[in-house]
Amino acid sequence: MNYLLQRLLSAIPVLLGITIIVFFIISLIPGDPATAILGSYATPENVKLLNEQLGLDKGLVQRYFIWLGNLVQGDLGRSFALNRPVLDEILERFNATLILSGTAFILCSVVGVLIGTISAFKQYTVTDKIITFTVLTGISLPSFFLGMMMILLFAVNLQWLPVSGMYAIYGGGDFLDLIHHLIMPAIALALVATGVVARITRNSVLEILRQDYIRTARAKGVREGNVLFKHVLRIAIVTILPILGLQAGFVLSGSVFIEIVFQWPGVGRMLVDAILKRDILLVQGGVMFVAACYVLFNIAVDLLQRYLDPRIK
Amino acid sequence: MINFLKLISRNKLALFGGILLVIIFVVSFLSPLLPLKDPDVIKTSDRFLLPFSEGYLLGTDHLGRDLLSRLLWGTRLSLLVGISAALISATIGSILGTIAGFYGNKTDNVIMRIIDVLMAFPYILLALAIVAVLGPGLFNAMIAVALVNIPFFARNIRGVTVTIANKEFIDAARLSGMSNFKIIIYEIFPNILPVIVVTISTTVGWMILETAGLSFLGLGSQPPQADLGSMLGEGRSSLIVNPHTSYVPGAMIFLIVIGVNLFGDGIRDALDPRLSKGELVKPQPVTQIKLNKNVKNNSSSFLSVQNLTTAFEFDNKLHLASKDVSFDIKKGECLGLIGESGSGKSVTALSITCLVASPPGVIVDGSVKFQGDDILKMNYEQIRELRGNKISYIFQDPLSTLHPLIKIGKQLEEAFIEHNHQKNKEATLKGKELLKLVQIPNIENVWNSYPHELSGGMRQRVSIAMALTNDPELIIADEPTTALDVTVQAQILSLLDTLRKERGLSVLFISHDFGVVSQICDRVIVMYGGQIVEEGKTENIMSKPRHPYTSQLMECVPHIGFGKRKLPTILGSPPSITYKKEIGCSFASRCLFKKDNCLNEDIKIVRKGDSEVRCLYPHE
Amino acid sequence: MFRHGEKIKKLRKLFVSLLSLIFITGFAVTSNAKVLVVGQIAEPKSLDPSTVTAVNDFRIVMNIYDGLVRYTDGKLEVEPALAKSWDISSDGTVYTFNLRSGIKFHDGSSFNAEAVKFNFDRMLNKDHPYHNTGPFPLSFFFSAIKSVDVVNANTVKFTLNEPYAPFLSNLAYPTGLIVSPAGVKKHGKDFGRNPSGTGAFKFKEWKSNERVVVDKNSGYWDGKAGTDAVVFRPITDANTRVAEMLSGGIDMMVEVPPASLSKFGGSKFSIVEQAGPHVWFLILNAKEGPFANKKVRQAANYAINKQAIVNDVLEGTAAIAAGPTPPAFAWAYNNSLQPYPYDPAKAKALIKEAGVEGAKLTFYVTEGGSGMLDPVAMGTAIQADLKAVGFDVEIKTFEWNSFLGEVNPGLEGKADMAEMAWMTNDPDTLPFLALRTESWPDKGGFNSGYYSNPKVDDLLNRARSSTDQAERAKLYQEMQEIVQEDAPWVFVANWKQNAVTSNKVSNFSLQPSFLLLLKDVKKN
Amino acid sequence: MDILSANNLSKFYSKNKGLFNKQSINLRAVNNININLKAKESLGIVGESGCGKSTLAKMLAGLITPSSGEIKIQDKDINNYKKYELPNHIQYMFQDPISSLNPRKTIYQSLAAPLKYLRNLDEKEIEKEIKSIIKEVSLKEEFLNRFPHEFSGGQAQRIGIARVLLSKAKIIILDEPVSALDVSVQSQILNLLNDLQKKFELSYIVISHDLAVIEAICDRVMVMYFGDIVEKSDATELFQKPYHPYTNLLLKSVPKTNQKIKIQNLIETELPDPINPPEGCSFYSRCENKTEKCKDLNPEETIKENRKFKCFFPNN
Repeated sequence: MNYLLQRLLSAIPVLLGITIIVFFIISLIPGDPATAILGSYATPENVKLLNEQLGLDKGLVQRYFIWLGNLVQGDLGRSFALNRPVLDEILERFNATLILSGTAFILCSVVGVLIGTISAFKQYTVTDKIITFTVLTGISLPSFFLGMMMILLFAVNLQWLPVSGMYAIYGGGDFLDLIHHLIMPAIALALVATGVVARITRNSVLEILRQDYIRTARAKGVREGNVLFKHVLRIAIVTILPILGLQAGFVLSGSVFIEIVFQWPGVGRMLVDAILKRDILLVQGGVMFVAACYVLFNIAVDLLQRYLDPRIK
Repeated sequence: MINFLKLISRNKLALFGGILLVIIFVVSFLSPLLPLKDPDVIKTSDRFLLPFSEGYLLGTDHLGRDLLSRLLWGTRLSLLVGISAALISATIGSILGTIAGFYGNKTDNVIMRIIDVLMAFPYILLALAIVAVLGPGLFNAMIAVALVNIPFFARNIRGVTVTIANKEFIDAARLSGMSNFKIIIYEIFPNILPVIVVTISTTVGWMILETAGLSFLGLGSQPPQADLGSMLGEGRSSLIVNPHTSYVPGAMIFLIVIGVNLFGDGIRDALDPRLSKGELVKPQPVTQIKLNKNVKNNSSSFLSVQNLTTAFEFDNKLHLASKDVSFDIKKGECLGLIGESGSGKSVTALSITCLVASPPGVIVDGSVKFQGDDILKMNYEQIRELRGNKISYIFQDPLSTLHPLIKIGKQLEEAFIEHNHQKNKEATLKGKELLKLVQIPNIENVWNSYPHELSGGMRQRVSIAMALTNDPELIIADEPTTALDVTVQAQILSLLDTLRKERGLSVLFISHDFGVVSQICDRVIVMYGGQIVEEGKTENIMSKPRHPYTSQLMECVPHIGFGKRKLPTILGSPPSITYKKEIGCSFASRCLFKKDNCLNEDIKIVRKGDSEVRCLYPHE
Repeated sequence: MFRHGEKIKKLRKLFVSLLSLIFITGFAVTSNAKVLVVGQIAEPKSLDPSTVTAVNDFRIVMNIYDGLVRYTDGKLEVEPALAKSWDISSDGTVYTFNLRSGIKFHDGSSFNAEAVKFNFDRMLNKDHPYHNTGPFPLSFFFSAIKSVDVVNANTVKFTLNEPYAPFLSNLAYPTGLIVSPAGVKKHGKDFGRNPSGTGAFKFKEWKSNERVVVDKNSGYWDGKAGTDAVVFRPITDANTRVAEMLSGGIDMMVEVPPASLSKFGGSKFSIVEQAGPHVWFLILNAKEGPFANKKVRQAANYAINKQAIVNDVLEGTAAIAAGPTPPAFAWAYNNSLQPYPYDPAKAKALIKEAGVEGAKLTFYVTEGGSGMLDPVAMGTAIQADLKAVGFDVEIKTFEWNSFLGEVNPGLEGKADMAEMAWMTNDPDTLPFLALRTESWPDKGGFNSGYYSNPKVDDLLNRARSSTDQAERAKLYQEMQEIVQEDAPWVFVANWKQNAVTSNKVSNFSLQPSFLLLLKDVKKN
Repeated sequence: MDILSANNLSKFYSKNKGLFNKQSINLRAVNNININLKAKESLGIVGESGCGKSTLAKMLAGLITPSSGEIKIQDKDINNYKKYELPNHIQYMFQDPISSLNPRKTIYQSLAAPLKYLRNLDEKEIEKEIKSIIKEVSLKEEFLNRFPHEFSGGQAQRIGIARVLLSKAKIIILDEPVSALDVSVQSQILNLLNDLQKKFELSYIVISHDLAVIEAICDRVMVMYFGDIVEKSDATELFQKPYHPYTNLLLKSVPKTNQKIKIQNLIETELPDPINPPEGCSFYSRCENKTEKCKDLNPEETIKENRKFKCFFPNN
């Protein structure tokens, strides 16, 4: 409990650092939000007027602290470009990102660990070689390219799966419909991470198999299946957990591309647009949200690891 | 360097990756010299020609430009960008990581917090923002990709640096008068360099993908310049109608990245010392058995080991670890196996139930008859039934031989459940009974503890209890007290001795310590260089060693009560395991009584007085 | 070991059945006959018509709201809508509209003269209590309005500062659509997310990045809509949009990428085309650099192979532009105008004459934007053409909004040329905002290339205040000739907008106004 | 005169109890120890694992900063030495001979470091010195261009000794100098150390858990238990006549080749909790001679018959 609090508190400077970096980098981007709001008809005069209205004529540091003050009160401000409270927009989209990245993450963890373990346990067999090759292929393809290819094959040519979106426009909306829409983007997103996890799992399982306690288990006459599931996997998961924490970040980042290709209504595409439109408050809010999730997730991973590995205390 | 190339080429996939990369590199870097069309010349009437069209080997793109030419020029650019980005982030990341890892404390804290911040930021958005600030263009995209990857390198290198900074040779360097800066440059850097190289080799592919991703978002190279990412981006707008414009750059990215990955794996493997030691090969549940000849073993002893020869196979050469080892153990007897490191004593002990890690272990000869059946002729299931059941083991360091993440209780129950097909309840009862037997106080507490929560002595008692689970008939104890303090050692030895006598167990006791062996063994075997050199009753050997090795070794063990003095020694050091066939006495080079014919032929073991000795000139 | 094997077999079975389950549900998705799904190019910014500027947003709001007037089907002429009729004072400064009665907004409130006044006051009057629901970037369309007065519940009077010819046309533009005052009062700044108008469809839901759904307005004054509902799906990626169209995920898409048109040739789809008032051009920096010389500007017009761009790069979805005014404004277009021919030799000669051979040029290109067609490919082709006549052109690409941020303040000191495209509702708008001396960027206009010709200024000012169309036409035609000769721009293309519909969709046509009207569309 | 002396030397490892608990936990490693070493003397420190002997050794060598107390070398506080001057006076030899050599440097490179940085010799002198010292430790010159992993433990330990000697320091701390070596090699190294001590007039502090090793090489012995010195004595006397019950237990526990195992009483073998050290004698729970007094009072150093120990009820 104490540890949890400590970890949560230690996340604050990290989050603060993120806000500073986001705020100042975005402010350095040439052009301004007023141009984006006014569109093609933005005259320099109107732009100046609007910037004043939006409070953008104030100093950078001053604006940052105003924002920070509001944040503490739970107010993320209003998006310039969407003319809508940032929090509303993020909450509406974040759900979708969470579903996509979450599924991809679970997919990459479960499948990655599983095939990595199988691959190690069947080292140098045909199974091992097939897995190794598949994994290599997976980590060598850009996810967006893969996504495009999948659309072409499964959606356009074979018409097995829907091209894009999260729910069917009509009739859908239930869980199966979601799964149906999720298959391609989740797989495209998970593939690289799965490959990475599988490779690392394979290596660490091989290393674990050399450990003295595995010899002890074998000397006790433990069946190989149990050696694998009770002894090897236990340790493997503990060693792979931090890697999984890192992969969560990669998956979250990769979802930007996937959301674009599959028109997934998530936060990634929104943030890309927001950065390009210099919608500072939306970027700030969105990135804070994503980063906070990542940080929280990693705290959860840490806690899980402490739970699984009693040696850490 | 040549060695390194050899190591890489041993791995066929890495070789394939390397060749693939070399071809791509050579062709793309020669593209200015090749008879290619100008990659930027537009001929809109020839747009979207398919591959193998006349004059266009790979077809044309949406403006009628030659795809082959653009592909090669683009590859050149993408490779340059990917490699430069990797080098930039490796340099900065490694410097940060090394500083954080070496100095630790506050420096570490500050740097790592910053790294945390950068890592929590979805990298692609960070890259996007950086490009937006710097303006579009391939160079800026490269800078952005390099920057966002710095945290990755810094984290990796920091981890390695921390490990190295805690090594003793760093303290040694400090004692040699080196300043921190010099230590980082001369001591740490050479050791992290391989890690940096490996990380670079595995990330170049990733960087190329990332730059392609930025180009995909339209922030990469500026027209008409071609790089693989922007080609893919351009091709994508006509993906459905003219997929070849996407396939061509897509396939090239795939080939480069797969080449980099395969080759990177090769480099990693070649630089990883564990691989050459076979540490990343899965050990089989049973040692590989490749018997050369059928050893006759008519012994009716409880355990009879005949001509047991176990080798380690490296580079297709057999390094013999134990040679022609033969001995019997009677029911209820405690046999000591004594020898220095590399004498083959542990290998012999593990070979009895085929527990030598394989690869590299191979049992090449011999017979191990246990209660009339030859273990070396059994299948895996039969051997498994013996292990932990009729024959059980106690190993040296209980911290590494007990599973660190499983509670003591669970580990104790396991052997019972595996062999009796009974449920947890009986197993728990049995386990607790055993803990009582090995005189563990506070059983409930220990039952729910993890190994690291117990002291060394406690852990070793747990190991003993575990070995006793299924009422074994033979216990093989491999240096069970070596890692313990003397006071604890005395207790463990006493416990083992009591249990053995109470239960009529046979024990094979392996040790390097004459004192320990003589305290509990009935009979002693002395091993040297993989062979048995002397065997006999404990008191006979202790009082009257026949083999020069035994006698010299006993002399140079320091005993208490003789004060500060010059100690008797044996010249040289024990032989290491090699694949070379050596004739004659393996101790001859260190022997004080060596004669010319000692090296002429292999020496047989012969009876001398109460003992058996492998020596032409044993002590009288 | 054996038991373990069995376990694996069982798992495999489970996995296979799970997979098949997922795929079977996939085939079960069939489209609902009465709902039309439209593939949009982007997420709308807002559904408050007064605040939006993008054609993409117009396509939705046109179906939710009505204006006082509207464009006649298939033409750029104005006809009555919420106003039954109107009178214009002889000096052209007072417009009096007679409104239809009994019309209700979707939220149940009544449409009347007060509502009209509310709408324009909100946009134009800085002190209006709901002015803060803006900004209203296109309010300058109505900057000529001095006051809006309620005569009675069904009569409203607009008083202008001066005669302003495009006024009615501007009223028909989306910026002139009438929103529900009750809705604005209720939702304030969030009205754009909770729109309420009088249109043929009423707003139902908006899920970010997923869809905007509008339902049939069964009480619509001008007949009921042909479909029960329309779903607008934002699909930013053109490729995905095409894939959705091919796989039946959407019934209709607009702005079809030229390269993929050939995929829609079969009987399953039909392609709809319509030329509109669009012009795609290059702004040339007439203030400094090589293009300060008229000869060099003309040379650029000769050097660029517009034929190749229009026929190949754009696959025939556009025609060569001859001058600043698109032919879609038929009454104002100068038919005698001939486009600059593709003549690199002549271009070279002119360049030589001007003594700027081998000049280095900076060319601003955007990645995409409203009406920009295929800007990167077109820019690359132009770059190659200019290279052929000896110019060394460096392209800088920008995302649309950054691009506007760079170009609108003027090219001086930054670039020699920039891509641009305009879609307007009146022949006045583009030249008035982008060719006059008074519309240089520092004076609040869009003349980013600093073109200046007093003759043109005069012609435009006169045309704007005339209420006689024949006279206006004459003035515009003269202006076109002068501008073509002066070549402040490279005139490249006039777009024929296109759309693809599935064969289930009928009774659909595109409007020259570029607006998307879906009321009469049926889906079988 | 003492060449090295340490007074009231302590080392605590502190750790905050928690985020909101400013009170910190002190892990006791070394507690208030006094040591003195005379020139040309070898002093042994013996104790079981976890008793703090390695921490003590590293503090003396300047590798760990003490929590309190002072260390003087040649009567000068070590804090008053210039930054890289200390290694000229005191050196430390590591337990694991291989891991104390940089795996990526040749032996020559490793040996050259102290000459270059501590003694500022030029290349020629360095080569000369290395060649001569390599003979002293009975290694061949051809070894110089090899890497550490090519050596056996015994050879590597000779290299370690050579490096220590090259610094010209007179005080050498030997941390478990032979425990990683095979029995047949142990005695070679011990003899070498004895010879070198005479030849170069060195002073040794030898740390070991092995009483026999200590006896073979040391003039004086200190027995350490739970961060404290419980007995100090001349080596010969100590091994013949241990006063402290702990010393006695250690001696008794050493297995001897000429006797069978005795049944041991299962008395407590655990060390006390270093976070909560006991009030009284830290050896109380394992002691054969304990009384109630020992539980509450920590014995001070007592001198009896020229022997120093911390016990109320000594043996003999």
